Amino acid sequence: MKKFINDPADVVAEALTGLAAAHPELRVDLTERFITRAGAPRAGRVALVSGGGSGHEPLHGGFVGPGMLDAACPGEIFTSPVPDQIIAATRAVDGGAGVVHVVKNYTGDVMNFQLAAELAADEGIAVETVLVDDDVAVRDSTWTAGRRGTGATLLVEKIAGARAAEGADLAAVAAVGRAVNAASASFAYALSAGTTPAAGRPGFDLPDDEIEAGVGIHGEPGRRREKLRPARALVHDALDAILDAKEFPDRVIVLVNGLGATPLIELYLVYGEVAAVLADRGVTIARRLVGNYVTSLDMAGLSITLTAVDDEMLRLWDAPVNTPGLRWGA
Amino acid sequence: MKKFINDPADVVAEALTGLAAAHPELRVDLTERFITRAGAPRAGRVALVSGGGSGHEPLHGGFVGPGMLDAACPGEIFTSPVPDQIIAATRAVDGGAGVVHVVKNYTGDVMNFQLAAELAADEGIAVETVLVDDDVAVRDSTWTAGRRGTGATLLVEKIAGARAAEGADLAAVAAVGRAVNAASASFAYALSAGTTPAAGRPGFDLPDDEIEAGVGIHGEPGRRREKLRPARALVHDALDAILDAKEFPDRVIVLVNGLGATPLIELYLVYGEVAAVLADRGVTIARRLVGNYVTSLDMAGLSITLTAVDDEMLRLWDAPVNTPGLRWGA
Amino acid sequence: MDVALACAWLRATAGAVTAEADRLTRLDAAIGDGDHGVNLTRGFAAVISGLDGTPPATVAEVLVKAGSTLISKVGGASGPLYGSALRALGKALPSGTTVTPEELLTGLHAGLDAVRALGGAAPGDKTIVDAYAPALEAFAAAVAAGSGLAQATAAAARAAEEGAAATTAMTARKGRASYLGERSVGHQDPGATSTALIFRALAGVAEG
Amino acid sequence: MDVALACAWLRATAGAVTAEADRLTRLDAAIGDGDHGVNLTRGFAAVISGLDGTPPATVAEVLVKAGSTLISKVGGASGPLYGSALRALGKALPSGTTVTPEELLTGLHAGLDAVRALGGAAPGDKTIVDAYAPALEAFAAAVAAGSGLAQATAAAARAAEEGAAATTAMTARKGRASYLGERSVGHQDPGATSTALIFRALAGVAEG
Ligand SMILES: Nc1ncnc2c1ncn2[C@@H]1O[C@H](COP(=O)(O)OP(=O)(O)O)[C@@H](O)[C@H]1O
Ligand SMILES: Nc1ncnc2c1ncn2[C@@H]1O[C@H](COP(=O)(O)OP(=O)(O)O)[C@@H](O)[C@H]1O
Ligand SMILES: [Mg+2]
Ligand SMILES: [Mg+2]
Ligand SMILES: [Mg+2]
Ligand SMILES: [Mg+2]
Repeated sequence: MKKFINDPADVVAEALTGLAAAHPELRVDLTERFITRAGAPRAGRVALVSGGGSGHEPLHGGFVGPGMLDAACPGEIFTSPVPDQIIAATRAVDGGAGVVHVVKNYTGDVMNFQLAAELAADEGIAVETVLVDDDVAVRDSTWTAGRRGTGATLLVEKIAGARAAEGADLAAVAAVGRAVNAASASFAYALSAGTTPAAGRPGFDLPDDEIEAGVGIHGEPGRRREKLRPARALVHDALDAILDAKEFPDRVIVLVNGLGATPLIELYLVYGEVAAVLADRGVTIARRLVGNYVTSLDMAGLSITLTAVDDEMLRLWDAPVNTPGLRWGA
Repeated sequence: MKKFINDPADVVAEALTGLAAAHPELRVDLTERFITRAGAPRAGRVALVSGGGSGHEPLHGGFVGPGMLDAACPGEIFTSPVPDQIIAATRAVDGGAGVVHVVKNYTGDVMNFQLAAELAADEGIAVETVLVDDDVAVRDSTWTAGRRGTGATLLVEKIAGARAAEGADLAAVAAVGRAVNAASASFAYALSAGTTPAAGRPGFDLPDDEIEAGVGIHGEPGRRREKLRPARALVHDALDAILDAKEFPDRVIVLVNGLGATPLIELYLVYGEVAAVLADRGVTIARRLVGNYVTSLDMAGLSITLTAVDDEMLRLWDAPVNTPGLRWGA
Repeated sequence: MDVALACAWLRATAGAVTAEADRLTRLDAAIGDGDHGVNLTRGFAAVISGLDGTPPATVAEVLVKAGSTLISKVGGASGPLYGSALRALGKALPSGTTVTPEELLTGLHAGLDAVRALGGAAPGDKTIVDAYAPALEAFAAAVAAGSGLAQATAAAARAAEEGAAATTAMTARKGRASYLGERSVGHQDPGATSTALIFRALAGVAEG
Repeated sequence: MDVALACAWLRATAGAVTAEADRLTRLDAAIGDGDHGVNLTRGFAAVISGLDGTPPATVAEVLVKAGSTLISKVGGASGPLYGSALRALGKALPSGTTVTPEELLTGLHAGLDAVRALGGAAPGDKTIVDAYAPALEAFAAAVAAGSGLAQATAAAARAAEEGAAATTAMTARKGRASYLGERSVGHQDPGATSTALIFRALAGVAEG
């Protein structure tokens, strides 16, 4: 394993130190391990808190700021945060109007946020949880942990964050977050695995000519291993999976998201293929985002997310956002 | 080689198609291969044109937009653009006040831009060339091609772009660009090589425990190969090289730049080390940027750039910029 | 079981998960995300460093504190599950410096209930439950037959190990491995494996 | 040399750089950026597809057009250098359908001057010049000794190959390899190597 780190055990703490130094507009609590924007809490405003394992940067810490999250709780790498962090962050940003927890649907994340929400309730803080489960590579079923939360997390955080910024109440902010999730579907491919500092070797091995179709952002195996094919064919299959899983009746926002080690030039090439297929299928792209947003350390791979949007969601998407990882109109 | 591409020969063309689809605010000439902002040329304003081999995205195409470049000319991967592209872009954005060419100091780039500048002169377009040569890993000498242009290119394009936006004349825009370059020094490390689609295999091989110190952004070998050491030690050495090469009398802008496959969490960790060392050395960090800006395909590595700035440069750095790859205040 | 034995159990568990961290992580990499060994090593290290000050006065307190520490330090799925289990176990015990095998049985019951309440897993879902439930059954049978702590915990450990081994053939229906569906078959569950380590650690210290 | 021979030379060069692309790229990867083979393959493919329409009427036009195509299609260092060389070579020739060895010598001189003017490299800098200059010298000597085209180009090709081989011992002082300083020693220069291929292609077609 070759990484720009010191002791593998200190990676998250030291990266937070760097984040704090790099972003004076954020407050990083290095002891309790959470990130808030300067000026928190905002009295009378609903606050958005998210979090999850580290290694997916800029998610979530890079999305803290006006128009998006109030706080983020980074866990160890690929490990959900603990309830202590989440409750501390929730307390720090609660402005009296309640707090929305945006939680990716992984057993660990769900349980830790649930324990924190119970603690918050004990303290009289109203918490609504928005569960993100957009990854259609996993067949949804009552017999499993359900679909994983991946790329749609960015859209939920952006759009719910904009709704909170304009003063909506707790129920309304949570509702739009849930609506965005319900309107989203994602599918990912890995060409090679990422390496966690603690493990010191890639999370999985793939032969030189094989890829993992439907991979998860922690390197969870996907639907199947298959031979590498041209980008055009892969995009076709991913969009088939996405369009089979959900209706996209009207306009969509498209996210072509790099998982870490995939050059931007490939992401743009893939976006070109996505745009061509969607034009064929009569799906109108209202907005799009191409880049590294919900990553998986140094995994070579990408995910495609489609979110069906109405005028209201589009308006909220276009609203100003000013965070390290996403910024416009501000 | 595993990449999200179709035919390796079509990568640049297809990525440009995707870029055009993804950014309606840009105009991409797919035949002549250049990218301009919508609304070019801007009458009476100095225009900024840059370009170079592809594979360094978002540089340069991602820096086209208000406050930064007017046009970018992407060459084949790691190969400078040809004079035809450069002159076509120069023509397309010349608003009568002249054009600044921002050229990274590589023999190929220099010669192709020079031939284009000669053609422009023939057509009566005034061109000033700003050469970027910030990489202190290469010992500067009249006996070599000189230092390579790397991370400082972003700072030159941002600051000269802001100067052009406020209506400065050709000489003034070129002068501030040259001043930024003169005030900049960079040093890079590679943990592993990137793979060009055409070559199909990594540009160099490194043993599992070795790194290339002073690597170039095309995988050019650096000062030496050495054993991997903790990030803290590497940062110390890089800053020694930078501070030895140039004076940084006052405040600096720091760029910690990922070369492609290095996770953001490592870049933040490294920024934390940079901030600690500079605090020790009495160098004040006025602004900083941490992320993937001047990349080398899927190379695992990073570069550190310091630019000594005065009030004027800081003001220009802070001025609004609205491009796919860099955006604030807009 | 007295306070010293409870502490010894936690120390032995810390030793076992640290020694086996690599195996646990490897099992987790195959059908999950490859952090189970690191998670438990970090968690139990915090648990035993919590014992280093003045140790709690009762067995119940030792275990509740250990559970709280796991919840605070581990994260992931295993942190809340093992943490809640130890907390529930401790809370179900009478306050006192020693605990009978019957009382421990009640506590272990409460621990399993906590895991099932929080995680919703049933036997056969390829989780911690598939080692814990048979261990509990064996422990109960041994206690009912009048065995002492050493014998009962040895029976529990054997049953947990068999239960963990049996997960290899199962299709995961909870946790990260459930994403794999049929592809999870053929791999032993990391959580069931660590549960077996925990029961084996208990048997080890109970034996003397 | 007539128009057909000039065209044959370019086709033979295209064939040679395509066949040797991998070697050129490998040499470039060692001390540069690993694109030299791809660059020349792309460039000369464009040159010969430019010949596919109505071929130019004079040797000069053939070579000027080929040079312009290289400049338009290659990029990098080698595109402008080889492109300028061929343009200068063509421009120095008399307009006509054939060219004498003496006239070709003048043209080759102009080509080398163009390379040196644009790139600023001197002999010994580990560049194209280190194959081109000895080739030109050998060609001049042969012509002075009254040799025909076949003999003179054969001598030039041999000298270019020796010149290319001699770059292995040199320290690069121009182009991307110069960044390596002393570390460039021990590697043959890709540009000098492709120059040798170009002269060998000329000798091949001149031989008949
Ligand atoms: N719902 C559940 N109920 C019981 N045990 C579970 C459940 N979900 C996961 N587990 C157990 O947790 C183990 C994984 O723990 P760990 O790797 O530490 O957490 P994570 O999956 O969050 O990375 C699995 O092997 C499984 O035994
Ligand atoms: N200044 C120069 N003068 C002559 N030849 C040069 C000069 N700079 C580079 N070269 C030649 O160009 C070759 C590299 O060409 P190529 O790989 O196509 O371009 P690039 O270096 O831009 O990738 C070198 O091997 C060298 O022979
Ligand atoms: Mg985990
Ligand atoms: Mg090149
Ligand atoms: Mg795990
Ligand atoms: Mg090259």
